[in-house]
Amino acid sequence: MVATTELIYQRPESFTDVHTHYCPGCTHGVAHRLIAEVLDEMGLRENTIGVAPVGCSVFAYRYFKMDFVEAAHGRAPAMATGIKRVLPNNTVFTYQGDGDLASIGMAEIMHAAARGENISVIFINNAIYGMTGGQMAPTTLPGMKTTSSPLGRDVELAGYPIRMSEIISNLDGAGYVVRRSLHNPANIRKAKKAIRLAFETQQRGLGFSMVELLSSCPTNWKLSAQEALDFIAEKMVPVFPLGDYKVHPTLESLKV
Amino acid sequence: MVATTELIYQRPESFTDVHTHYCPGCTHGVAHRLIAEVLDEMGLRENTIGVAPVGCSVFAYRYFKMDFVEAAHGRAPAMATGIKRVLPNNTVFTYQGDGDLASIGMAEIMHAAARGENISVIFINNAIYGMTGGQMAPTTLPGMKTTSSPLGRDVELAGYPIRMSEIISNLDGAGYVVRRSLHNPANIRKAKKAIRLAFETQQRGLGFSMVELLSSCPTNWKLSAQEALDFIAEKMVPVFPLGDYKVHPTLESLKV
Amino acid sequence: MEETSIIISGFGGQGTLFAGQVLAYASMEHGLEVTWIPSYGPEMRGGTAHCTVIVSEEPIGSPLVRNPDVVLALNLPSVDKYEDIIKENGVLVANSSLFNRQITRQEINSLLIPANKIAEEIGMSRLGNMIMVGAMLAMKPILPLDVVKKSLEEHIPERHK
Amino acid sequence: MEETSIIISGFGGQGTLFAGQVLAYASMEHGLEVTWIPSYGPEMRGGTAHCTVIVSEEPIGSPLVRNPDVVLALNLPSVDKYEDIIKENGVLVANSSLFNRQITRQEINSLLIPANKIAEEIGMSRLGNMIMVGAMLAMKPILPLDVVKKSLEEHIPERHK
Amino acid sequence: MAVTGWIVVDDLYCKGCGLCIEACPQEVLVLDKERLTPKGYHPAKMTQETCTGCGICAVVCPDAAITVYREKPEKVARR
Amino acid sequence: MAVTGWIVVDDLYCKGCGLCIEACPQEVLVLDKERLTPKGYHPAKMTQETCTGCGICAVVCPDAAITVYREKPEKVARR
Amino acid sequence: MAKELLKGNHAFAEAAIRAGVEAFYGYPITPSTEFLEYMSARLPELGRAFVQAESEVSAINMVYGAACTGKRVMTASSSPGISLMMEGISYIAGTEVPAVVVNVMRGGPGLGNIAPSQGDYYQMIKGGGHGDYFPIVLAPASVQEAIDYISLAFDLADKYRALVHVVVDGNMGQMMEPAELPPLREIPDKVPDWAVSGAKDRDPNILTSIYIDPVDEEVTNLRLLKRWKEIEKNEVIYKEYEVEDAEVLVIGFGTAGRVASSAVREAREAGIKAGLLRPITLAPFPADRLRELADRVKRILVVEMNSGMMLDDVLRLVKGKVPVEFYGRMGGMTPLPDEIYGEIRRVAENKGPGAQDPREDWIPRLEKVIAGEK
Amino acid sequence: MAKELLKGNHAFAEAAIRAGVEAFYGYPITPSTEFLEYMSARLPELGRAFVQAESEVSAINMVYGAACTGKRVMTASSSPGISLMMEGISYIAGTEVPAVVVNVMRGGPGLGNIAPSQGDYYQMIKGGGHGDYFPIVLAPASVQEAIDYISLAFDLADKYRALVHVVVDGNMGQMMEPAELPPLREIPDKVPDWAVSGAKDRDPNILTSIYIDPVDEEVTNLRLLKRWKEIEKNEVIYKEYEVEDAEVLVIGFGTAGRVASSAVREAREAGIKAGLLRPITLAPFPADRLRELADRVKRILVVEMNSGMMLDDVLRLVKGKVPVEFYGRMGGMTPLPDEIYGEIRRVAENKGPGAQDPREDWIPRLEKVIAGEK
Ligand SMILES: Cc1ncc(C[n+]2csc(CCOP(=O)(O)OP(=O)(O)O)c2C)c(N)n1
Ligand SMILES: Cc1ncc(C[n+]2csc(CCOP(=O)(O)OP(=O)(O)O)c2C)c(N)n1
Ligand code: SF4
Ligand code: SF4
Ligand code: SF4
Ligand code: SF4
Repeated sequence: MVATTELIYQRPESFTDVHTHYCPGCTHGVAHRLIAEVLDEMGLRENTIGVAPVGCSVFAYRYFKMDFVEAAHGRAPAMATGIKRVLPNNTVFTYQGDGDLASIGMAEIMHAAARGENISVIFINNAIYGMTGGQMAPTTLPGMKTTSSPLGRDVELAGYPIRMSEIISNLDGAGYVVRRSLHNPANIRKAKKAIRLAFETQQRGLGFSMVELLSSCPTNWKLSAQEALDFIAEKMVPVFPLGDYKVHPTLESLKV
Repeated sequence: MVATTELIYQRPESFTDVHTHYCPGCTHGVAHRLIAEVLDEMGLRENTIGVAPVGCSVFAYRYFKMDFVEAAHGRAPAMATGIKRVLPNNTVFTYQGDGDLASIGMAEIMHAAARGENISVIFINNAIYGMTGGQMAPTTLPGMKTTSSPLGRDVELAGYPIRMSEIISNLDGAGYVVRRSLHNPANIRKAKKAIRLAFETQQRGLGFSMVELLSSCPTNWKLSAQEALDFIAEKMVPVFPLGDYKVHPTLESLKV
Repeated sequence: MEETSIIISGFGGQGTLFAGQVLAYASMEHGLEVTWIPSYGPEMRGGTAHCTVIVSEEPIGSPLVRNPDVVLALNLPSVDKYEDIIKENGVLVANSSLFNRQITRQEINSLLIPANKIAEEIGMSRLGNMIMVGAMLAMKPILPLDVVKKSLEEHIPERHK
Repeated sequence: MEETSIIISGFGGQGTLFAGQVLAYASMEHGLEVTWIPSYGPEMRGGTAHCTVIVSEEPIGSPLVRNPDVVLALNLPSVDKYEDIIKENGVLVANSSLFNRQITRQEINSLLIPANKIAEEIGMSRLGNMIMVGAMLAMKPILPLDVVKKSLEEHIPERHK
Repeated sequence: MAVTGWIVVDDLYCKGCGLCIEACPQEVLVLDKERLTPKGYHPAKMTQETCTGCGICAVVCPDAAITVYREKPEKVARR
Repeated sequence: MAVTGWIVVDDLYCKGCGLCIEACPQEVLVLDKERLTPKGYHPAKMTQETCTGCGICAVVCPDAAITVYREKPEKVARR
Repeated sequence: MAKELLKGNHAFAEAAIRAGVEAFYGYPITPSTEFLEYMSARLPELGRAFVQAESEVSAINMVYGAACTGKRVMTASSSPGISLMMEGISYIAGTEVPAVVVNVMRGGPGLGNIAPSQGDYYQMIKGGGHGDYFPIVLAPASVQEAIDYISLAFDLADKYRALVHVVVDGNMGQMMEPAELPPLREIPDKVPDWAVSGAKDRDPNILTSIYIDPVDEEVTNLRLLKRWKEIEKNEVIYKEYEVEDAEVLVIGFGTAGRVASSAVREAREAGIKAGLLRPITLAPFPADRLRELADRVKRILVVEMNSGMMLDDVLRLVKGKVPVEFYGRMGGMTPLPDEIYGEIRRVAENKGPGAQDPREDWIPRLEKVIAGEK
Repeated sequence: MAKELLKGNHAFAEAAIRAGVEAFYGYPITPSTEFLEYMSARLPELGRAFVQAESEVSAINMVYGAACTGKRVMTASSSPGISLMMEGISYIAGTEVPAVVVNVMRGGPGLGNIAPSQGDYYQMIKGGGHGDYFPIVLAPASVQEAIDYISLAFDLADKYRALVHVVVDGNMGQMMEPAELPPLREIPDKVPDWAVSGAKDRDPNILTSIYIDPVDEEVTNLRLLKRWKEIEKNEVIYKEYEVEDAEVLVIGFGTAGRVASSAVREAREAGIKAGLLRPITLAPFPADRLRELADRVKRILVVEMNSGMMLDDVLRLVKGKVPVEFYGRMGGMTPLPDEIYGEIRRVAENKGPGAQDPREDWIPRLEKVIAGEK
């Protein structure tokens, strides 16, 4: 009897060979990996144009082996619209944090969805502003301490967390809007499937697609990488329920 | 037997003696009147600060006998926030059109609601940009002809109408969010009651309040004043269902 | 012929801007330099609308003028507004259908015509503005009538035919 | 004493910025002019953090310097980066716990000390940075040791006590 | 005896949009084609005595141009 | 005979975050305290032979630092 | 083609279409709205991209996106809308992608009014956005010029991967004049090698304005600056009237310059040796030409529809060689020929040294004018 | 009070609090974020208003609102964030309400980087917003100066119902220096008569920037301009070092000016007659003082952390009386004393006429410097 060696997993094609600047254990990296894997599987790398945000993922373009542009803070959906309208046959996606998408970029994301722009949005919800050093985000949990809510978010003064997936699912232009989490293997697998469906939505011209991903920020949460994942499971999921908020009928039939 | 004369209705105290610049039959005027009547009844005129938008109601401050500021296009909720936070005991309201509130001002209205700002918003939805001469609004009906959708709004290219009340009711900071219409006496009476409740919400510090009013634009719809009211009833109400989208429990008990 | 400046003024619905455009088209057809500039802004503001037309053989510098050579006043507010600023020996054509007062300035050539009435009589109630233009040309023949007629026919909106 | 410029450099977690602040506080207490300026920006970028401290008897112009009088290098990258730019006859104190190479420049006064090791020995593993400061002061007594000690005690974060 | 009422339309505000005319359940209102307001509109006016003073015209008027009165019978108080 | 697998951790990418270690159902991973990567981290490494090649470590790795292999028994095809 | 009677905003829009614009992203605002309205009708029928954005902030970022694809793209707005574009404009400049922005200027500051103005000169020329960048700024003065220079704007944008502003005032956007449109240009189907289009059979293209290491940013700033110096050498455009023997040199751009030409003609008829320099490229400014003229003329009169903005550039270049005077109208007022003629007469007779800041003498004069018009 | 060792951004924020700021509305951005963070902790405990707005657009409009109540209000941001505020800033100026805006400048254009820069000079001084308005601009160069001038900023804002910008670069925001804070001021409870507060026992107050009739807008523009002329007369502030007998006059503001002071000292030690003029009010610019000095010195060297912006104002005022040279670092680079000292030496020896545009000689010199630093 001979034995053959099977390659179970290797680094995706759509990645460059660059060491990322993300903090150890930050699940921005997982989100990146899933996007790269999906684009590999769909064979879209050479057709794709990514739009990087301003946020910790500002350098995303260093890590993906594909054309990329760098948007102004919050404006990625507008920039993606500008691109997609003149290059309708390209795959265009934005990658945005919660400050970028839900705070300064609220108008742009809402209207991109309302217009039914055929773009895919990967929305990283880590309940905080990572890049600038841990200020409050619109998604920050009530009572959560940040550098701009030092006593914990006081909902009376600073308001309540915004649930973007629920809100955007109200817009008729949206074809696929779901929330997933990156805190363990099972959820990571579900997240990947969702990202696949988002790009399938775009491929089929079914309108705007967004995958909201609950993601960790060990550094600004001041937790270890693993503790941060537990924080997602225990603290974030209850406030941001995982689930499908809008799924275009055509997609339901789809097997991926 | 003698008879006494009873005064059934007269022009509200909170109005100035100025002839408005609105087109004949435009229900901006009705909305103005209802606000003035409510402020009269609640005795709030001397305590109120209004925030006028950029839109046909840009000159609202000429018609209300109270302190007023004029906001930048879409930013009335931010301006109102700035005022209310330093004058918490004053009554602060914004008056905004659909271009102002739902298009350029999307981020500001969403976040004012999310923060639960104790302000009241009167939102005039007339499905069009009046002041600038009849361009498409986010609320323009599918297929509706405007000067920037000359062949009728093509939802594939220009997207779908945005239903703000439904969307804002998703925000935990919102205390009172309803949609009413100004197309006939019965609905006008309901609208007034809603405006009253919006200000009651603010008085009681129950958070953000908004009354969306379906309103006419005979000029840019190119209809007579009465035809325009019929257009609201027949064409707009089906797309923008009237109703209560969020009512703070404390208000339900309230008798006005 | 040297530069002639014309202001046409009236209520929103009276077709003042269109009348000016007809003159502008005609001037162009006739090989003259011309500029047309409206009072702009949200129509809904109501009140009077006016436009300034400058016709000349040379390139036109300013499209605006302080003291016009000619004024077509389609309503009373327009007469009130422009009577005093018309150039010496200038022309004022006023629509007497909408008011009844005398023109006070003597040294200008003024003409009162019941434009609405005439227009209704000839069954073209919407063309009061053109009646005024015709009258003006009679007094100050800056353009051949037929050229203006032609440009009217070419540019009049379907719904008015 | 004329102006002395000090750069303290190391990995993010090594307390380089704090060490500089302790010097700055001490200088102020001692009645000297002082500026402290960090390399700033999102910590998460990782890599080395450094700060520049300038101590002087006169008002300080530039808070930045090209060729520092003194460098405290808490890790190898810092030694590599600064060894060459130290001023002639300047001082280099390097933390030999994190590397083992020689200092090549001869005309500067260099001192290699196993700061981490020493710190652990005296049971204050977090204070390797201060060990370096102490060593520096021994070589270049710009401030009395007790003044620095005092400012350390006053400003050290609770959790480090 | 039937309650009777009447309205006063203020020329300063009325724009002759006609909404009150459409709304009036008694159909007692018309636009006064004889008169022009200072702003150049034909204002609304009452034509008959059958106004009940219900105030619906005032409810729909965009320009708060209407004041509504009603006459109410009443016993004379005894000395 | 049990299917066996193994992984290769790329020093260029690994940041020693330890998530793979927590995730591995076989608990065959640890951080290599002896070694530092060029970026100055202690990388993950395998300690035992009981890796099943399930790939879970790779699923959780934020830095795509892990390559997973599995050995599969197989009949020799007859001539 | 024959001349047609064209409305400014419509003509500008059609000119852009003829020049091969493939996308227009904008938001309505008086007095530039007809520009957007025209595009909303024409572009879809040509199969090109039109989006009425939710705001000017969004519009300029859509432009930014399309600019990264190397396609010809533009927006048009008016003063307050342009202010909202400042961040995006700075990004476009920093990323070195070509784009054309039309500003139909109105009275300001703030909401101001919708009347014609030139009060955005600083904003458009000096860079209202953050950081060191250098937009090319064209200021046509007739519908025909606007048609011609909007085409040029796209060529310059592509040639230098630069941001090009076309500034006109409300008069220009609203007026009708006979003008001739160029034929519809072929849209080139080759993509510039720097543009994003999908990294097929080539390395990825990255377009960004971030240079986190100051050393790299400085190199970028230097590249932009040197490119600008090139532009200053190559692209200056201006029109002159009667400057040969002029003693009084009038300088004005756009409508102000055009109205001034009537006044200069009148002055010449009255025997005053007046001449006009009308810059068409406000940036790069016709600096060399102005320096030459400053050596020849006796006095300079700057005429603007603002409080004296181009005036600063003139003062910087004239270096006190001759007295510089100023006449401006503000807030949406357009100066009329007789006003400027009066100023020319006054300047021709004035032998005084001229104030350190010419606006100091002008303020009381303007106050008189305003009182007179009341 | 005794001196404390204070971090720039924290000191600025505390200074504003001591000066009686009643509301801070802002949005995080490096390198000004600590300003907001500090306010988020301090203001609520004082019962004053703090809101982290959803964006800078919203933040400036919140400031606009609070400014209309006559209370002291401010925001702080950095370059890209400031660009987003341009519309709101123009509205504030047009409505004539007092407000203070702090810009901790970083490298640009676009996203650029977070390193210290002075590349927003044009934007802050010439008005990056639309229309004719005139902000007061203060440029402190030490933590102590920043503390002092932030208090002054509020006083000037109230005195003139004006917009006051305080510009510093990233260095200033991040550095620590010993400095003394003033005592906490009483907050006056009387409301200015123009402010909105509810129309009780008085006619309504209306605050707006719309003047739909150009005649009214022009009167407003004139009022703003005349007020500005007042400010130019009354509020100029600058610092000087060794200018008495100076032959080489160095001009720089903020960090560049401060670094230059070291270089000037060095030059003096080397026997070069160098002096420094450091404007603290960039607007109003110390024009008269510069004109005087220009009559005395032999040569001028302008030093900035940008591509030569204040340089234009210097050239305009010097009017070619003496050659003006330029040395700048860009993109987040801070010039060091030895560089500037080298420039002073060079300038002291240079007898040439100086280029029309001093930047032309500078570009190749900078290229050498960059090459050398590599
Ligand atoms: C106009 C503007 N405002 C503010 C900033 C500063 N800034 C950069 S990233 C960021 C927020 C980042 O948070 P998030 O979007 O949640 O992404 P994360 O870093 O958490 O991944 C901010 C406020 C900026 N670059 N531009
Ligand atoms: C920044 C900016 N962009 C655009 C405009 C032009 N503008 C004025 S009002 C308006 C929209 C008005 O429509 P809406 O808000 O629906 O109010 P309405 O006039 O219909 O009552 C626009 C686009 C402006 N004044 N400022
Ligand atoms: S700061 Fe937070 S979000 Fe940013 S890279 Fe580090 S862990 Fe990830
Ligand atoms: S344009 Fe429309 S919205 Fe505006 S006043 Fe006229 S009818 Fe009313
Ligand atoms: S998860 Fe990846 S990065 Fe983290 S320790 Fe394991 S291999 Fe290294
Ligand atoms: S493949 Fe499975 S068993 Fe092997 S190391 Fe990874 S997680 Fe553990």
